[in-house]
Amino acid sequence: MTDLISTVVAKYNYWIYITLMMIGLYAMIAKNNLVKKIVGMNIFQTAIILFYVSIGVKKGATIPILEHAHGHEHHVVHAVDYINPLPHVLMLTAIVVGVATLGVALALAIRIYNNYNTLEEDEILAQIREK
Amino acid sequence: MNEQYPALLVIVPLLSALVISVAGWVNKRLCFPIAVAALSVSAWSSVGLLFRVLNEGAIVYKLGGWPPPMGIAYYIDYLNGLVLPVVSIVALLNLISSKKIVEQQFPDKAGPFYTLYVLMVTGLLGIVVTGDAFNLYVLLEIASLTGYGLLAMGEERAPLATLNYLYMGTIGACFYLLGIGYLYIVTGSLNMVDIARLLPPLYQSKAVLAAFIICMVGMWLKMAFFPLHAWLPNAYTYANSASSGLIAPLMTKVMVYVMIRLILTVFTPAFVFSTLAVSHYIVWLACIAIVIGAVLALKERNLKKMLTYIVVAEVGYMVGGAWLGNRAGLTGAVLHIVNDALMTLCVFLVVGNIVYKVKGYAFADLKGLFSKMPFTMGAFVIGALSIIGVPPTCGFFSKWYLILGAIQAHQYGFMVALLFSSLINVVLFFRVFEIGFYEPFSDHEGHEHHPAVMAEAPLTMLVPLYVVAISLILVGLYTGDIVNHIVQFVIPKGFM
Amino acid sequence: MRIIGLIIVVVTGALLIYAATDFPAWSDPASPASTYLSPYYIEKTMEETSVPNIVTAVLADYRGFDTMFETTVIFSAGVVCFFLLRIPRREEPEIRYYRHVLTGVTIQLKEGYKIPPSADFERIDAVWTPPDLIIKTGCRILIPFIQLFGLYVIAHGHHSPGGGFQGGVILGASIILLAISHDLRTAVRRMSEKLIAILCAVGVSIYAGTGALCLLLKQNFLDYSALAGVLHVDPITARSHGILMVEIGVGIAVLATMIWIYNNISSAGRYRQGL
Amino acid sequence: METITSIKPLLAVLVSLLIIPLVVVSSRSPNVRESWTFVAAVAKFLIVLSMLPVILKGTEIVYTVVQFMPGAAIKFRVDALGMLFALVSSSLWIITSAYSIGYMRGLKEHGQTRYFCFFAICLSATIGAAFSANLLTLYLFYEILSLATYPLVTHHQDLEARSSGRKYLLYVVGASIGLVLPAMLICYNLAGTLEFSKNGILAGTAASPSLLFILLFMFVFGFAKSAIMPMHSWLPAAMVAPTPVSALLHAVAVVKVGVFSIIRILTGVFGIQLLSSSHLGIAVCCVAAFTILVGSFIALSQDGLKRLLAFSTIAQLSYIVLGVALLSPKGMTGGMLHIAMHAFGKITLFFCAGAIFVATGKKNISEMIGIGRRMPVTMAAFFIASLSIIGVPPCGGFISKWYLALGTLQAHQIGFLVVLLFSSLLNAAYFIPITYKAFFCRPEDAMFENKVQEAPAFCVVPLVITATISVILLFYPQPFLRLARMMVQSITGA
Repeated sequence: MTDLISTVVAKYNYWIYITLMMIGLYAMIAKNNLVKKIVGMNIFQTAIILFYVSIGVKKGATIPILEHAHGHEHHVVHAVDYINPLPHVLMLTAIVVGVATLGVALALAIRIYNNYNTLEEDEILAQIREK
Repeated sequence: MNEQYPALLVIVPLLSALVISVAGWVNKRLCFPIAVAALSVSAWSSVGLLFRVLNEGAIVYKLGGWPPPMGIAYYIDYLNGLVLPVVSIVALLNLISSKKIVEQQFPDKAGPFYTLYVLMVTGLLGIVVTGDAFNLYVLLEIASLTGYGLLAMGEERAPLATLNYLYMGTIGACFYLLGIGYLYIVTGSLNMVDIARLLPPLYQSKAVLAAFIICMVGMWLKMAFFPLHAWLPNAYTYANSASSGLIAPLMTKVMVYVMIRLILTVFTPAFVFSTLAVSHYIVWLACIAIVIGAVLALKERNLKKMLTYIVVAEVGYMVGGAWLGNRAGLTGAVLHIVNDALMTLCVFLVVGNIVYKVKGYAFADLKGLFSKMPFTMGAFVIGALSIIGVPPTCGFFSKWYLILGAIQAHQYGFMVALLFSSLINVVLFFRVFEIGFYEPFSDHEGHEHHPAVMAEAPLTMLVPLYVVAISLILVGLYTGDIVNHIVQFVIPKGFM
Repeated sequence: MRIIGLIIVVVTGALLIYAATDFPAWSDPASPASTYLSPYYIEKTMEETSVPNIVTAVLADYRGFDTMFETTVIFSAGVVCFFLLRIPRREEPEIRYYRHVLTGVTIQLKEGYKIPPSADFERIDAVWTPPDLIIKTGCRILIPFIQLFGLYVIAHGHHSPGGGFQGGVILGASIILLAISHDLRTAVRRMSEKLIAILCAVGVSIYAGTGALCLLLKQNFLDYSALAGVLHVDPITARSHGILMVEIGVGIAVLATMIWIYNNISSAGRYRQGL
Repeated sequence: METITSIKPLLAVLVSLLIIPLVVVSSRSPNVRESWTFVAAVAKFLIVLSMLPVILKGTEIVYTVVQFMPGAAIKFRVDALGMLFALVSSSLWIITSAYSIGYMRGLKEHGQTRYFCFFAICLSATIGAAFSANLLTLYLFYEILSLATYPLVTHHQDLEARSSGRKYLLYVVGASIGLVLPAMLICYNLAGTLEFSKNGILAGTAASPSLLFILLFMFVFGFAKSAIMPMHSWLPAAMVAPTPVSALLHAVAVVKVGVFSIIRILTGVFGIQLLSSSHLGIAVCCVAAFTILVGSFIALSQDGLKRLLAFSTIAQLSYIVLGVALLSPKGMTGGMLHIAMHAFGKITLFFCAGAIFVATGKKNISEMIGIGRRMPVTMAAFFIASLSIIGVPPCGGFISKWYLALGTLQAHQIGFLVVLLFSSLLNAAYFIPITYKAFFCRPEDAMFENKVQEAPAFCVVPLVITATISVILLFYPQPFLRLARMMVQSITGA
């Protein structure tokens, strides 16, 4: 039992990201309002960003900016002192992608609103069926 | 310059897209020629690359000069060497055809349209050429975002259909990203070849299994593989024909390429077909995809939507072929990427011509088209025959390999599904031919001359169409060479 | 739909949880991710690129190609929003409203008439509401500092958290703040649509152009060490300078695109008053 | 067997395709357009003829166009059987072209350019099928032929044409994709090649008898152009086509390609050893015999002349299949010879039906009483040709029937001899009354308006020619008999 609890605690970052991601996914599938779906999509993407960033963490390490950089050329850099920079780099990209997708999604939502005067999916579908 | 082909392939369209976007503010008429020039360079480089691969074998191009896995590398072997020219040439042909459509439908926005078009091609080419799993994700997003923009410009229903596509596409891409994250967490690498090198001891790991499943589901979402296909028909149907002519032939095919790349290079067949041993189920799923696609297409009374369901069925062909897990099936799947891109382009160009002239694509709009637009319909017949799978068009030969693979793998269900879909395709296309050919009905015995008023599409639309139509036959006739010199080497040695 | 959603969520979640049991624990220094590539970056960045901020070095150099496309992603989002939303200016006659800036008097002109642009009159929409004076003034004071900070973030990306994206967003936010606190017309008067659109392309071009320059200098694409001859420095410092160049490009692109997206979305492509 | 490589087979196939652009370009001046068709027809015939001496010497002509994979290529091989078939169809194309001009112009049909174009494609495909060296090539030309015939069958573009066209496609294309294609692939998987060989490519493979049985019938029914029951009903439906189409395609080219394909399957894919050792030949014979009898019976009850001819064709095609499936040398000779004999006879009958239609607009037998007095030449030719189909001297049909009968005896299958003889009686029963009524019954007064005369010369001359050839073939059945014998010799090795 304690084993299980310690595993659960040791990996808490994964549980958080999974929960968030599923909240987002559920919103995207089940919500009726198009903007709520977009919000769900953003939560979904952010959960993945959280996942990646949490991979980079290293116990006892600091942010990946070298101390004593210029002027201390002979200073030895130990990898254990700095957290993994790669996930941060990747997530910078993912954030940008998220923003871009959000922008495009909102633009589409505006177009839809102009066409149908609503953003509720069932109302839009009803309007399409009427035509 | 020869050794810079991999970079030129992607960089030239990228820079040109930027130039086009500026040119759109200066002089709109400059946009189209720049776009054509850019894609011509891409096409030229991709063909050059293919010949280099044929002569020298796989090529690695280190971007930024950093050796992989530290930096990002382009990795070109026979598989993407074959797919690259297809992507660039299909894009180029459709671009030429789209000139008139843009002039007719949104002349004010020619600048952003061509910008997005060329960017999308950049993204697709980048996906195919890259050897880095994360770089693939970024390019995937470029191709997707620009694709959303292009598709949403269409009829009234286009934005909603595209928004649905955007939701699905984002989930798909995010799943892929998550899968890559899983691989990263267990291997620490992002380079495809490097991951493959590090993976074998981890084949039993749950994380690798989950990574594989997530990546596959993500790709299936993006390629509209049954039962994840629901977004595709509407999104492609309501879009303007210039965009659907680019996206319908290429997007799903490039995603199939990514799937095959993941199976062959990243996870390796040893893991996918031996350790997992789920290929039977996937092939059955593909059978269902083919049958459902065919049946849904049968239900449509609308040419473009019917074609989109055929695209769904064709995805089933390729996924099934790849998952048969034998040499013939995989050959068929790879060959079908090429062939299906060409045939889908052919029929969507036809739809473009029809929409350009008739302003509609419902069955009712097709009446008397054989006398109105005989050349367009002639090409349509060739494209349709290829989709049906009549020799000597190329569609026959990929079907040939797929069925052969099914027989060798004792997957007779897949064989039956393929034949069923061919038969349904006969019905589908001849129904369209009938409308174009018979209606409006002549009097009995048909001695009366129809007042056949020719209203054929302009030459800039017909020439690309005929290039594709003829290439359907030529590719069919040279199937033997393509298989012997290229596809054969795609499949790892020792693979049955 | 809810039940389907629930089923999908439960199945997916179960798969992810199942996989997570095989993952290394949080902040485990011995995890493959921390031991395979990252030590190389941490230990070699300084000697190979002369940039202390490892994230910047990896972002703009080792994986610079990713970042170029990342910039392209944001650029394409800008173009997509413009493509979808922008309603092209039509010369259709319409009723126009003008406000005399000094007196606050609003006048309505009949269809087809307009007042030539002048400092005395500003054009307004029918739904125009006067911006709050406190907010207006407060923002006006804040904006220069925001912009200065944005420039700092871009320039200091080599040594501290920051870089082109962050700085670009801050710069873009300053203009967006102007649009929110005043109205969109004011912001567009400061940065016209054409300028923004061209800046977007220019920003990405700086990045891709730097890469292409390396290619012309007989190195691989984005291999900044090729710039050493042009800049008259050693190849390692050239890399550092190359990173700065592309960061500036990224900054410009992000700045312009953020504004462009905001302008199009907030006014639904009409470029009137905005939010 | 000696072989030489020559591009001639490819030329023979391509020559009619090459004139299509010319036909399209000259669509505004019909005379020029039709002369192109003649040029192609004559050129094709001459090319085929120029290969004849080589073939008669016992040499085969081979030409590989393109190789797709080991054992599967587009490849031509001209052997005696292919030569026989090619000779028949290319020579009859010349005559049909002339007849088409008379018929189409006589009826002022629309879309004549389209008509001549697709006719040319059909002939290319027919010759291609005749010269195919392997199953893949055969399948290719078979499919092209199916599709190119569609616009001809549905030439009138009315509702009836549409429903007939649907039936045609359903049977012919549906069966070839649904049955032949998988069967071919299974063969390829078993044997690793699709090249026709003397002993059959399936001989010596690990196929179980039940699999062989299934494969054989997938082929026999899959090649639905041969109209073996129950795959026959497209043929009567296809009679909505203009008569020259019915004449050349549905009496000669298309249906014979079906039968020809089955012969290739029996002799080249399965091989007679395998067929006789596994008793599969008898099974095919039974199906063919059934088709012969039922086809003849249905023909008895038909009033539409073209429909009657269609059912007669269904029965006659099965003679060919029966003869070959008997697997006895005489029977096979008779079967192959019947390709030629039936072709000349049946095309004459169709020409006559068309000529009557052009001259009077009548389609039904009951309306043709006394027509022999108005159109004596046509009806005389009709009589001669029907004698040939029945199989009585002085017509060529007699020889092939004779060989077929001998073949049944040689194979010790008396039952099939009875079928043959009984069917001949039935043939007589439905053909003789037509002639009798045409000549010896007095027409009711209102039957024909004013003066009905013979059809235009372009219609009459061709049918006289073919009727004459039918007679000549009895006395001089060369080179067809020699070709058939050579083919049988090479298959049986006797």
